[in-house]
Amino acid sequence: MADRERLVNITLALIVPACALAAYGMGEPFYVTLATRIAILALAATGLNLALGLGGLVSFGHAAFFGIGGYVAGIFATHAFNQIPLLVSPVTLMATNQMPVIWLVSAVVAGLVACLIGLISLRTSGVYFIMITLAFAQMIYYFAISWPAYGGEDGLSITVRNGFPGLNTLDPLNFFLIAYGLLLLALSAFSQLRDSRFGAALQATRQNEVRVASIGIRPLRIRLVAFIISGMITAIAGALFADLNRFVGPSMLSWSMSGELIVLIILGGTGRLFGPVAGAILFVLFEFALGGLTEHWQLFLGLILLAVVLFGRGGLVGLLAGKVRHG
Amino acid sequence: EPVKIGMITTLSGGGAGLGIDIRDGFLLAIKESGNKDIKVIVEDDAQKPELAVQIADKMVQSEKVDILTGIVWSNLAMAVVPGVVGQGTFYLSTNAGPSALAGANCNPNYFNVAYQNDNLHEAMGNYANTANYKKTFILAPNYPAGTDALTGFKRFYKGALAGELYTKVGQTDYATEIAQIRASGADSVYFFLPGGMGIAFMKQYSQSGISTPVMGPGFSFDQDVLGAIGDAAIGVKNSSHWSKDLDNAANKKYVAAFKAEYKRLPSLYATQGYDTANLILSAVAKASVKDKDAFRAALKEAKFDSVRGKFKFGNNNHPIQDIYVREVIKEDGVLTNKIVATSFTDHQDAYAASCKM
Amino acid sequence: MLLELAGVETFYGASQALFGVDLAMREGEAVALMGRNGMGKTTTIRSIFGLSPLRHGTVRFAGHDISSAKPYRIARLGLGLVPEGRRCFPNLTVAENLLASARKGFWTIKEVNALFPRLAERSGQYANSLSGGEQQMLAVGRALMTNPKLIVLDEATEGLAPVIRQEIWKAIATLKQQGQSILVVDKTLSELLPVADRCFVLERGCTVWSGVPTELTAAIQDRYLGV
Amino acid sequence: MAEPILSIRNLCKSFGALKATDDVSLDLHPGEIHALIGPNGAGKSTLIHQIAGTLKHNSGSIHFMGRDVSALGVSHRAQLGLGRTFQISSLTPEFSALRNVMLAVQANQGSSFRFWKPVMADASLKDTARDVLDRVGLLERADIPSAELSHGERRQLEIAIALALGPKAFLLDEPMAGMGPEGSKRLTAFLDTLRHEAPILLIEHDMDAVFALADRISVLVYGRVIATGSVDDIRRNPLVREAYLGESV
Amino acid sequence: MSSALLIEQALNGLQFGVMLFLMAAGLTLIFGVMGVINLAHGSLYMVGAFACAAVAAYTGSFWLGLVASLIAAAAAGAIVEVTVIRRLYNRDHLDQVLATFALILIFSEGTRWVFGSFPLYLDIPKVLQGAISLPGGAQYQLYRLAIIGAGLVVAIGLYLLIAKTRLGMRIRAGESDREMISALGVDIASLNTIVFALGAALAGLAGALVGALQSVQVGMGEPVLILAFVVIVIGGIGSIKGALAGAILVGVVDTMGRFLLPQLFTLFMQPSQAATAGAAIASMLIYIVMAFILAVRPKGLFAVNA
Ligand SMILES: Nc1ncnc2c1ncn2[C@@H]1O[C@H](COP(=O)(O)OP(=O)(O)OP(=O)(O)O)[C@@H](O)[C@H]1O
Ligand SMILES: Nc1ncnc2c1ncn2[C@@H]1O[C@H](COP(=O)(O)OP(=O)(O)OP(=O)(O)O)[C@@H](O)[C@H]1O
Ligand SMILES: [Mg+2]
Ligand SMILES: [Mg+2]
Repeated sequence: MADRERLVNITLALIVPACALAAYGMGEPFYVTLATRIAILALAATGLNLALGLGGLVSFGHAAFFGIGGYVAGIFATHAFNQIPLLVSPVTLMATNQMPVIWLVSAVVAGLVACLIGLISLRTSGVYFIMITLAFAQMIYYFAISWPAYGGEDGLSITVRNGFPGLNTLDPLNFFLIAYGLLLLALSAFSQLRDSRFGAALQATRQNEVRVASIGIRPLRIRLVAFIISGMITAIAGALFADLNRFVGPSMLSWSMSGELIVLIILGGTGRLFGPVAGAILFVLFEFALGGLTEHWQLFLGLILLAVVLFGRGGLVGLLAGKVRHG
Repeated sequence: EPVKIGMITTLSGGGAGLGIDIRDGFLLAIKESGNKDIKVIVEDDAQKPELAVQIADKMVQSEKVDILTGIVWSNLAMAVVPGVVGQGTFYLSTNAGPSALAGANCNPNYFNVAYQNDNLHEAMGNYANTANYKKTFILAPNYPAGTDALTGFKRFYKGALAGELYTKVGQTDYATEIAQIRASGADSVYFFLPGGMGIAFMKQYSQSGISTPVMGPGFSFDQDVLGAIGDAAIGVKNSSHWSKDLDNAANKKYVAAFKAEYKRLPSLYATQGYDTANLILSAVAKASVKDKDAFRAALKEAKFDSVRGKFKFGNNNHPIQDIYVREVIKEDGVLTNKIVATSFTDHQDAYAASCKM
Repeated sequence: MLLELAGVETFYGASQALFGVDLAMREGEAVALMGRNGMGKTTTIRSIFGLSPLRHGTVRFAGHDISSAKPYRIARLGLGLVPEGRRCFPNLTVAENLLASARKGFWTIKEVNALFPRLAERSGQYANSLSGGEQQMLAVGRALMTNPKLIVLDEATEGLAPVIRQEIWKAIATLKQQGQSILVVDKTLSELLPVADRCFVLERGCTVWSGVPTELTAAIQDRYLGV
Repeated sequence: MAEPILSIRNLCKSFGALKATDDVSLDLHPGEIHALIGPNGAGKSTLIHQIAGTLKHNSGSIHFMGRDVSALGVSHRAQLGLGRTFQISSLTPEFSALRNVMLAVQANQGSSFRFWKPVMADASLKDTARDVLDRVGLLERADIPSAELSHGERRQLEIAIALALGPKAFLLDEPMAGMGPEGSKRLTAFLDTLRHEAPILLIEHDMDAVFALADRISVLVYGRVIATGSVDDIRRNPLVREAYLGESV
Repeated sequence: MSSALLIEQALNGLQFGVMLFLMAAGLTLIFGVMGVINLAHGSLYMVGAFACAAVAAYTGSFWLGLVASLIAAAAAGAIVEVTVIRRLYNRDHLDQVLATFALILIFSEGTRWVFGSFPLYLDIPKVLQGAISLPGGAQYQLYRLAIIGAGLVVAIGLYLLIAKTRLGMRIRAGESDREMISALGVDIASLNTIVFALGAALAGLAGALVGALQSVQVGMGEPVLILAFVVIVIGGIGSIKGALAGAILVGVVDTMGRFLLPQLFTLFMQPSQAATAGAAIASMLIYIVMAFILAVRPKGLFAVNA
């Protein structure tokens, strides 16, 4: 079983860059962009998978972190482009358009926000948790819509994609490699974390919180740390997503974005290492392939998703690799 | 070599009616022209900016379209247009006219064939003076197009405001706002609530027992929504740069053809689609789309039979056009509009001056 | 025969738990099902009720083949279950737990309250706030309220105080006298054997011994029950 | 006598009008098994919940190893060395028996905030856990997910988890429940040796086990301790016979 | 600001609350009591509104439309339960999320396919048109009063059904342990279909009633969905009382927030800035309230024992 899952994972890991390289070779930059989109969404969902898949924390508000990352990228890019300092008092702070700095800032801001949201939300559980995370995301969403400084509902255009030392981010392949590299990093961190002591405690907390507390592990701390890490990863994905689209807007913060991230995970296989990757591939391809066919493409997308839930237990990875055995 | 046009518009979800009208108007013009060298690719953006960007990338990079067009919503336009025109592709707006693209960020490859977002509201502000309103209550959703709308209205309106309200985007219940209107002692109401918001507002307003007259931009009283509002809309004044009863040959032919083709009356969105297609056709006849400078000049000339009568571009590639005041009437059992006044002639938007082009 | 199992084999997913269980009992009998931990007693009961459908073999009850019937149909034929681990409905009050699945017959809330006065005192309390023993009483009462032809008790005295346990065994004896058929799994042989008319012993998912209690020699007990 | 490890004074807890714990005081000394018996609903489990911290008491005090633990949370008390089992098994269902125990060993060793090293490659966890499973006789079933264990096996796993915590005191809520005759016998013998590792507060309805093991017995009825004493005292106490033991013993 | 206006706004808040309850009522049943996360609730609401509008347009009678909305939504609900939901009871809640998310797409596009892309016309029935004068000089719309009535009837009916009937007990029992209740002889599968259809019918009813006040269009269900979840969660999942209380709280807070916040902000801001800033906070307000309530009472106002 485990070997089969490994095989599926390796295939999934190779298929995306292989397609991207092939497309690049054939002079079809758009397909490289599509692969980049897959990698970025998979990265965002990998972040969520940590909270949702391992920790059972069904956050319906991860768009908040995704959007925060996006806005950090957007705001930095705008300020850097227009040479307007981010802050004038107490110190003058110039913006940079270097991605690593932007990622760091995204992660830190999202981490702080996640810490705040988590401290309040994690007192609840189950559906209440779903809804309270949604509530926080909605607050940020409405704030972004009605906050005129950075475009409100219209969002913020990124005139020139942010840069990365030594690479030309305007080149689709270079940008893809950045996104994919980050995805691989996140996946290996996810896998390491899942098998670690922390991962064991996190997964146990999902299954039986009282039991975990009774052996002397504080469930709240475990969950909070997981939630924060999760939000940080998703935020980095958000920064990349904004750079990919050269645009960030409140729709990145909307509840349907949160929903889409959840859907990606379930589609691919909840809690599975490569679930988000499989989910992102499926979702983006469906959306892309169906969109051109008929104006009623969403109907067919719905039917396909439905078929996947009904007949493919455990998402795509579950379908290919079978049930998980928990060591 | 055929001219490739990519159309990104909203064909699914709640806002689909607008996109469908744009598409239908556009395709009607192409069909009428009989020009076989034009290839139009239509895709649905589902009113999501990210999806619109993805489709735009595909059309530009993979399908190698020469011209993009079709977007309904300002926020989608803001996401798509800067990138597209930056890559040297032409973008012709069939509806959205955000101020950001009219002023400092104007671009020679970006043409707006519809209006600048403030225009219709400005026209209504101007009309409110003519109608001698002294105390108007104004409301709009709390987002950029909403604040632009009220700013536009106030730019020309000379009376006092009985109140100014910003509602929640997507709000469906307006009892609170209506109560405030009642209490304010306003002599008129101006609202900008696009789509379902406006329908809900009008239905509820008409049931509230208030008789204060209502005004709105054409969006809220056009063919796509009038049926849903029902008789409550009769008599309402609204502004538009086009009307079904505009007296010119092109318009008569267009209205009849649209009715024959689609079994319904055209809306202003359909009209914008139709005019955009005709503009492109006129330019294609004059210059090759591959010769960007020549083609751009041909577009800018705007020598085509606009159903609006006269049409020309200002320095910022936004229209200079007449804006009318219409009144909702019932004609042969169908709700529609007739022109009752002209608010502006040769009106240009307020941002043109800051466009360095 | 009231209940008859022949060659029952049951799986949990891919792992087999029963390898051939045979059991037969007549109306009015009290039958004990015995075996060590993990030998398949609960699984046998789940198979009877259709909760863990069998893959091979047959189960017949009161003249019907119920091998592949739906649980609720099986129950309506007159089978009442007191499950292992109580499984009271936590979000229902005591009275609601009793009423939810009640069917017409001798047993009513009044009778159950008479049998377990403790439940009468707790009638409006949610089941998840009951003590373990109270939940156990509730589970027995709930099964009785369906007025079954055959009541099946899976470790129904687990966690009960000795006095109550004696009450339950007395109740079982009374039920039996009234002609109620009973299938019971229990760990305390000293209490179980006096009421049982017949015993079946399971070992690794198979019926390995059956007979009347007096034949259950020390040797057999030692071998299969570890006493 | 030595200082008690666990000392409860005048503990009270009510649920609405119901006094589930009514002025209870009791001690647990090193090396002893202190049995707590009483009718169903007497408040035994409620008492354990309050000691472990899953329920907050209304008044009174709980001292553990000389320290007032009243204000501490569940996990904090567990870290100090309170090892408890649940009356109704409470396990991590997807984890195998082994991983259930490994988690307890991990908690006992201290940090759960280690993000890198895989637990399954961690011999210090695995070997200790296997030893513990062996002690309760569950080693054979180590790799079965706990949801798939039979009821009796789950009860054994409960005890294994408490053991793995290496606690300073055990709080065992009906450990014999669900065990067959063989299991009960073995467990009785096992607890007999366990008391030397840490004292045990033992709730049990299995009187054979209680009488065989207990150094002292407290009897709880309607939340009150009505008697405390040696096995013989309790056996002879007419009140206890009426309220709890019945005619059986 | 006159006190009459304040009273009218309070009444508006109450009315909006009851309307929210009506929209959430079906969800309370399906989600709160049966424990199924049904994201397609808004779609059933839309189905009701479209059925009502279509039949009302065809027959000229709003009331026939109302009947049609009940039938159409109940039928849609029953079909959904039998073909989709039934297979998911024993699965992770997340599978229900994905499946019902898919259903939203199917319902929305299916409806658009059948009815086209333009909003439909649905008006208030003749007898309920117009406003009546309330003591104190305020005017109040008759139809809104009727909605309050309908909401309260539904609330009481649901409460009795869930709390007092055998059916209600079985539904709740099935939510906590399906296997056990069926082993006790209850045909929980059919029962769930019935309950699901009933919940759907309530959604359809709300769609029709509220549709007459709003725009009947594709996508009208989605905002309702979120609001309905908010209402139920604030009240405490599974509690009818809680849902009603939650709905009224949300209704009053939202209404008063929209009304008062911009005025409050004028105290220290320029009017037009105050208008937008006030509106911004007002649009976040119910979420702020929800987060606050859940932070203090993690299981909602009327937490049901579970
Ligand atoms: N849900 C399950 N999934 C997989 N295997 C299971 C499951 N439940 C029980 N088993 C296995 O089936 C076998 C028989 O279990 P069963 O519960 O029937 O035993 P039992 O005789 O009732 O034991 P006990 O006396 O401990 O209750 C055991 O090996 C157990 O591990
Ligand atoms: N949350 C609660 N709300 C109301 N009453 C409760 C609650 N928890 C427990 N009780 C009541 O408190 C009493 C004591 O319960 P407890 O579980 O401590 O009993 P016990 O002595 O362990 O009984 P048993 O031997 O049956 O397990 C019971 O009557 C029970 O119904
Ligand atoms: Mg068993
Ligand atoms: Mg107890």
